[in-house]
Amino acid sequence: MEAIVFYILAIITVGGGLGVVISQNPFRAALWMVLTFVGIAGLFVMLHAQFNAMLQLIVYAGAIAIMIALTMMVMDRRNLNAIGRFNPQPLWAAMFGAGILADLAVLALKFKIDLSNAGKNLAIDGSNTKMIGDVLFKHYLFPFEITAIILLVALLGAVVLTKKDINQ
Amino acid sequence: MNQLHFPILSLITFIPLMGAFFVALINEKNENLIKWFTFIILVIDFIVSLPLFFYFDPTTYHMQFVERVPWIKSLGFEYHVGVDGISLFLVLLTTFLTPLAQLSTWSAIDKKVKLFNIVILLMQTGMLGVFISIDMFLFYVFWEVQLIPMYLMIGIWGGPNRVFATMKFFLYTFAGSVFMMIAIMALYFLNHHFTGTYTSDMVKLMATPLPAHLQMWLFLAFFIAFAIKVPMWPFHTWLPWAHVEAPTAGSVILAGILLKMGTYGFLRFNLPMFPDMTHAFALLVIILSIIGIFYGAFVAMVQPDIKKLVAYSSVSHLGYSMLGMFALTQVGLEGSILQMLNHGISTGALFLIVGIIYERRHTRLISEYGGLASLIPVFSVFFMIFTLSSIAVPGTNGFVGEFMILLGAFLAKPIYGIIVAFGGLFSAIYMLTMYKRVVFLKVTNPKNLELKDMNKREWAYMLPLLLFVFWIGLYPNTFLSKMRVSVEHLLQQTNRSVKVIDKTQEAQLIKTVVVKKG
Amino acid sequence: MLVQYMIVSALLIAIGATGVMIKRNFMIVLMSLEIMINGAGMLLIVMAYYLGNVSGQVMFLFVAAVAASETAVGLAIAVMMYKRKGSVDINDFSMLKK
Amino acid sequence: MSGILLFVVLAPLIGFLINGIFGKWTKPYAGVIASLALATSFVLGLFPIMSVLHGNIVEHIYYTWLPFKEVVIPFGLRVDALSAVMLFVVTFVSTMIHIYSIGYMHGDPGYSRFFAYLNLFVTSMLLLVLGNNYLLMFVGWEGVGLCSYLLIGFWYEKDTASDAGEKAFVVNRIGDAGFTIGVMFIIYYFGSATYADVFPRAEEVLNSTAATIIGLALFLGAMGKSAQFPLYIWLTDAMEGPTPVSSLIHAATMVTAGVYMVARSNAIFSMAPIAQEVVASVGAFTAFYAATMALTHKDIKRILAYSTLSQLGYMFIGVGVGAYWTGMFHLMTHAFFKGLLFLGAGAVMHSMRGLLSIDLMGGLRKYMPQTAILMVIASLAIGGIPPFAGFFSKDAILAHALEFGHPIIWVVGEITAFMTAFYMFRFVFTVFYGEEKVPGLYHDLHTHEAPAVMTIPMWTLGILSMVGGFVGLHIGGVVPFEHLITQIAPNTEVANEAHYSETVLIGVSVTMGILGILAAWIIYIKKIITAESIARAFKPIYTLLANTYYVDEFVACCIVKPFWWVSRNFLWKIVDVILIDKGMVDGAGWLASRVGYLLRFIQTGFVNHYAYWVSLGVIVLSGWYIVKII
Amino acid sequence: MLYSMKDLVAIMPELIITAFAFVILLIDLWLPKKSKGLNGVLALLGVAIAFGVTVSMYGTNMTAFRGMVVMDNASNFAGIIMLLTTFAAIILSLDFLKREDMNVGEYYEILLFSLVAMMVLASTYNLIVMFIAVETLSIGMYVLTGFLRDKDESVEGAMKYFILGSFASTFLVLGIGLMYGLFGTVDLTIIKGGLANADSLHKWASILAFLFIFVGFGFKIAAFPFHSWTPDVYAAAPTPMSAFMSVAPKVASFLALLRFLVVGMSPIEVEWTKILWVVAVFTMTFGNTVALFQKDLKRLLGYSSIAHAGYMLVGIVATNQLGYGAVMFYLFGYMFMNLGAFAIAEFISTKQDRGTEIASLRGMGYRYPLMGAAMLLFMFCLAGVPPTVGFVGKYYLFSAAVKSHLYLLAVIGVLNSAVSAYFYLNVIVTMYMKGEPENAQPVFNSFPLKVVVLLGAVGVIYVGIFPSTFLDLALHSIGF
Repeated sequence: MEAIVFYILAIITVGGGLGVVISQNPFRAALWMVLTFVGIAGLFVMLHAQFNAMLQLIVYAGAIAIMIALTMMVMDRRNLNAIGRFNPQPLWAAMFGAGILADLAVLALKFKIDLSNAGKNLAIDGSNTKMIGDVLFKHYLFPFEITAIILLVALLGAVVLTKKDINQ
Repeated sequence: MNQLHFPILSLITFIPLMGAFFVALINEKNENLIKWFTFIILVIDFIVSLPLFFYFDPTTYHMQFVERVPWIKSLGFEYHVGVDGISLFLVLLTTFLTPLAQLSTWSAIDKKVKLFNIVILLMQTGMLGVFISIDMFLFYVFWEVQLIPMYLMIGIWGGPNRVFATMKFFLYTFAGSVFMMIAIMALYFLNHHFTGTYTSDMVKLMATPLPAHLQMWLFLAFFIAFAIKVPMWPFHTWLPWAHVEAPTAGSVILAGILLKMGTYGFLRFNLPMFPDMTHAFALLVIILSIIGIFYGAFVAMVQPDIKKLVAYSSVSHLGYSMLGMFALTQVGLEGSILQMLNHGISTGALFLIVGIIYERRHTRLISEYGGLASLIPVFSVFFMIFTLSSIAVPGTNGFVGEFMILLGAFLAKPIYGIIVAFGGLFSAIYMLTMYKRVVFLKVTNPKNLELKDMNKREWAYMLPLLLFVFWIGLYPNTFLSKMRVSVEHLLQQTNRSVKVIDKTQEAQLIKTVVVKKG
Repeated sequence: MLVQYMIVSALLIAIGATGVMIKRNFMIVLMSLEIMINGAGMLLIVMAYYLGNVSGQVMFLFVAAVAASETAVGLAIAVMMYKRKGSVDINDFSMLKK
Repeated sequence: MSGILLFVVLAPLIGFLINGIFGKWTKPYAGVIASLALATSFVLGLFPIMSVLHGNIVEHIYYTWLPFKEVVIPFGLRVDALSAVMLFVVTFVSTMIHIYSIGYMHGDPGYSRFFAYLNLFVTSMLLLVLGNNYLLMFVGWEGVGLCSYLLIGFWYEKDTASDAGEKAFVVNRIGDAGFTIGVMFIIYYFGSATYADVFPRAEEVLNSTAATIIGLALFLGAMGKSAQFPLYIWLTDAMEGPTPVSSLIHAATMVTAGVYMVARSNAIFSMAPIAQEVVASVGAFTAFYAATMALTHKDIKRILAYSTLSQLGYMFIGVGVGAYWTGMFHLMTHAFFKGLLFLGAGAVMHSMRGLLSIDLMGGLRKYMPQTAILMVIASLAIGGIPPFAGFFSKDAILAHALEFGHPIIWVVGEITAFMTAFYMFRFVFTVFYGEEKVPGLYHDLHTHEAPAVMTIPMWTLGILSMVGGFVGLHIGGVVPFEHLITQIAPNTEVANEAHYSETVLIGVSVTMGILGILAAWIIYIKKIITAESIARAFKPIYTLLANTYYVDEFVACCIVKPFWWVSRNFLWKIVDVILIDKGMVDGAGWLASRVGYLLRFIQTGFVNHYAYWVSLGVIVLSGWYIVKII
Repeated sequence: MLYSMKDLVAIMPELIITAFAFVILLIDLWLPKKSKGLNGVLALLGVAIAFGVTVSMYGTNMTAFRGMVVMDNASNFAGIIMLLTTFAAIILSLDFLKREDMNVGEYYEILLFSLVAMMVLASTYNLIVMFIAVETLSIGMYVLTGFLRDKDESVEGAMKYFILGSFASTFLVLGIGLMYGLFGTVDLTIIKGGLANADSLHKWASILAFLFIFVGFGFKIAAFPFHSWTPDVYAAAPTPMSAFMSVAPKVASFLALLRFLVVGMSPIEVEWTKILWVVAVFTMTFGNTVALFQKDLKRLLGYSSIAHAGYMLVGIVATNQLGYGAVMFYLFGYMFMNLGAFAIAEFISTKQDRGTEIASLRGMGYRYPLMGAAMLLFMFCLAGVPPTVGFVGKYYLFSAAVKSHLYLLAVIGVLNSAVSAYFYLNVIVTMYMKGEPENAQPVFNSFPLKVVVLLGAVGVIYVGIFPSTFLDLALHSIGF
């Protein structure tokens, strides 16, 4: 049962990814991307990462996808669609992609770790969120703070790069 | 040991540097002041360097006038300078030749006078540093430093092809010397490996036992750096370029002093540090030297450009020096050192001579001249004397040096001496043919009719050279006696027992060191 | 199941990488990058599950935040590109070379 | 005595310095100054010579010139019998020629320069002669070569003169190399180059191979300086110099240095029969060979030059067969009569405004009676007619050659003697006798007898040419000259010395000389057989001789030209410029730049290509380990 | 208490910088356009104070935030270099921004935040913190690269940098994920222990993980083949930022790489030295040979910085204290020379023509003797000719290689530096040996810029001749 769900989700995820790469229309690609994110979120749920799954849905499938879509709205649609599907020499790109895949696949197949703890310790009182919060603020406070900075920098950057008249 | 109780070597090395600083402060427009100031600085430098000669103790091979200040403590590098009988005269040659070279530029250099004089002063510091360094790291620093001013000198004040020439000069020498850098490092760590202390004192490093496989590579690394600098055949091709394009003073210093760094390096490093390899490679070096002697002469013969001719003759002359050195006999080694001085004086003078006519006619092509003897007799006489010195006519300095080298080579293996004895034939051919075409024959080029003979300034810088031509030629003992003991010691070092060690010996040695330490 | 999860992750990374290399449209390249980083981030979650160690999930949070910031900047760059040349074709931006 | 000896050498040097440095101001007096310097030298030189005649050896070391560890070369002067003869000849003949030059060079723009050079030459020559070691001899050796170079090229504006000077120097350098090698061998074996150290120990130190090597090496030096075959080629060209120079340097003194050197090294040569054989053979060959060339030449100075070559050959026969004194003897007499001949030729040239060809001359006797007489005297001397000086010395050489077992050389020598007499009198007869060949020429040239300042030295030499041979007479069973020289240079002991009747030998010699003169008389005075008809009859030989065996042409086209061609087109333009410089040196740079040029294409500017490289990096780096595990 | 004041002390300099960034952020809103210069001054002030604090804290060793932050000599030393670089970069920016009419507070804010990120990167053993820091500084750099929005190149550079940076950082995440999977932690000190006891398969997997992480770092330090962005971005970015990003991020990345390799990956030293050996050789060869063909000064410096990364990798490959110290020392020296050279690049670029063609240096040695002489020094320094710090640094790097008997590597390195001399010298040729142009181009005559150039020159010479103090600092800073 679990395997079936996994495979369905995996197919959704990977298919979405392929869709992004293959589609010429960026809007369609965005939709494929959302599909991938949803699939990933599903996988997260299977991996007892409910919090992350929600985050995935909200941040990626929601915020980011919409952000991208909105940005594209600003641009001229015809221009966007007129861009060629692939770069010249797509075969090379595909080859390199396949190479990376092969590398990672072999790695995955050979990857052996102790699986005795699989699925344990991922929740306090059945709540994954609580667990994450606990660990985040106890152990990962510092990176968390830095993350604040990164967001700020991104914000400032986005503003400064796109503001119409910078000196106003 | 410093018998003078004041840092004379540092003084002579850094006076020019200070001078350069002050020259930099003088207004560019005030060219006369700059020239005079620079000249006086250089003369002061020469005067300050004279005590080296008078207080030099010829009875010891140890470094004299030593100064020793820690420099980079954590790595054991020191500011450690001194001279012995081998470097003494090279130091003096430097302080002697540079003011003359500078004097020759007073009218020849008409643009960027200030920069030029700064460059000369910096060069002086660099060159002196090379000859006085005992610390290998310091040596290497100076070795590379002096490339910069020479690079600028050729590049800025040179002839039409100056950029190519100066690039070639710089890159070739630089590429060669980086090998030496690696070798210095390797020696340094080997020494540490065996003794447990970090030092780059060349005297101490000489005692480092060397694993068999490394010794060869180290020798070759030093060899390539010095061979390019000398320059030995077939590493010589930068030299004609550099000489032809360089301004007169540049050629003088290049030929007179810079090339000596190569031969000096051989004496200082290759011979005493890698005695086994010195013996093993002696034949190769000698063959290269002999090729250089003849090849340089043959190619010099057919040059249409006087400077190029003199440049190729340098290849030939320094071939002698190398031959004498690797003959590994006392007389050969002394001759080799003397030949360095001779070459500095004679070839330096020849470049000055070429500079004198170049300044007047702006060409160095032999075919442009002819019949100068009747137009500018004094010049012709000077030219003749230095030509004779260059082809080693007895009575001049050239003869003493060349004969010593011949004899040294001969005593090592008669066949060397026999072959090279014929070298004098070809040097006579190229020098005299050139002299004939320039100075003798009829005046064919009307432009030459306007030529003026040497002026007082030119007299002033040619005469001292003349003095040395005959001094060394007639009474070389002044010079030989001071280098005798050092050369003897060098020879001992070179002939000392084999110290190639294998793995077990190596382990043994380290063990004793460890035991000693704790 | 670890292998399967890792393969999915590998596929995502490879697809994303291919997308970055193969696409001309900057917007889609941006999406490919998202897929890629998600694929890599997924590994953290997978590992967290199999190790029984929640840190991986926490780290994914950071990765997600980083990815979001990157996207923001990326979109800003897209806008700049569009403003300059009226196009987001990355091949229109290849003046700097050699 | 040491001071005097030093001053003998220094006097001309001082003259040189005065004329050399202050030549501009001393010009009118340059000749006088130089001659005075020489005269001083000559007079002072008489003191040590007297001392030597009393059986002493004057030797003094002034300072250590080259103090090497392996060998110490002092600056020392030594007068023994050998050098005394040389000292006398050099200073005396030089003085004469200096005086002569005052007149001859009068009005030349390089007047003071000329005398400066001459003085320098004498200084060098004296060093060569008086040095007490081989190195010092070498100093003089090279010094005279240098002065010869300068003096041959004295009229440097003439291409031929400059070329000739250079040629002389360069050819001499070949010999010098041999000399150097010899000296180095000597130092190698003896640890010294001082005569006093070397010769007494020669027998114990050297074996015959070593002696042969040293001997041959030294003889190579002698060949260069004394112009023996095949290194003689410079000497004829050397006639481009002013005639006093030819007289002094290329006849009387410098060219005989080789003979002196071989005689000086008698201890070594005596141990090396092969070397001696070579010396004698080369000498004999040169004597004959040069004489043949002298037969046909028309340039008066060249005739004399070939004659000099020939006579030098005789001297080498003398020293080669081991009778060193005979070589020295001929050296001395030759200095007198050949010096005189050249001076005479110079006088002719002087009055003929520099014309040289015998075709233009004839009957000069009327205009230049003194010169004519002197020339006849000298020719008789060289032709070996008793009682003139040449007879004694030449006869001594040939007699010893025969006695010491070299009959072929003797035969060659006699034939050469015939030729010598013939070509000398050909010269004398055509120039001084007969009719004017070009009517009115003498009148136009204002041909006249040389001034006294020139004739007096000529007469002096002429007298010596007449009486100089008497030192070779048997006086009370002893030949004084032989006695003198053999103290220092004893004859080589020959195992089976042959003895011949002296009268017969003398008879043959004299006959040869007289036959030669007779032949010349028949052809050039009586014209019973004209020279032209002989030339026609033996056309090939005549052409060959007239062109001096085409040796110069051969050297030019087969040695010099290829040598320059190879140097220029192969060594320089191909090996140096293309192979080493462009190929190796620039090639390395080119390689680096090629690498860069190719690698540059990585940087295409397309961002996806950049991503390729990142991917490639990932794939290759990790692939290495992936492959490892698979 | 999970966290205490002590934790804040450990990140004191970072805090100060952050605080100033916020101050600028606030003040900027109210500043009139005329007095926007105050932003820069404030930024300078912040950097100066942070510098003072860092120096005063030199020698203290502490960890904070549960081992996430380490303050040791290395981080302080790197901090000093980065702060100095930032200081200089800000000075270079003062007039530059005014000229470009882009004098906005955001510039300094982003710069300072990036600086914070770098300092964090330099002072942590935690891979995830490293990742976040890398990303923060990268994002800052993307923005700063594209800062001149009206310039095509600038946009292009930002785009390229962005795509490639994100691409590479994905691999970093991948590697971190694998490490995490293998050892259950991302703390290098713990990973080291785990790795030491790992079986061969684990080791193998961790080598791959290491490789993926190395891609991320390699990208930042511009190691071949992850270098491609470097020349384009350096050419595109505003010159002060090119100067900044050619030094500061490299310092941080190198130190992080050192921590990662030397501490975390020490059990697989044999493997990573092999990889780095190859990478180092390719990196320097690529940088040096391709630079032979450059006509633009900033691009040239971009390739040169690739090459220098190669040299510094040699110091890491040497795997001895001397090598690590040499890397730090080299970075210290590299700061002087590169800042100076970039400052000169700024000097010759004008508002109208922002080009930094080498050709426009023609005759500069005479028109601006001091600037020319300084540039001469920088070029010789970059080429590694004494008596400059470039030589001393290279000497130590290669001598570390020799010490570890990596003769071949050292030889390749020095040959490379010989090749590199060609293009550095070519710059000097242009300045001094090509004569003076007839109509001299105007230059960017900014006083602060000249100050930076001269300070750089003084530093290059002074540290070159008296390297002892700094070398000791660098050598002792590496305490791991």
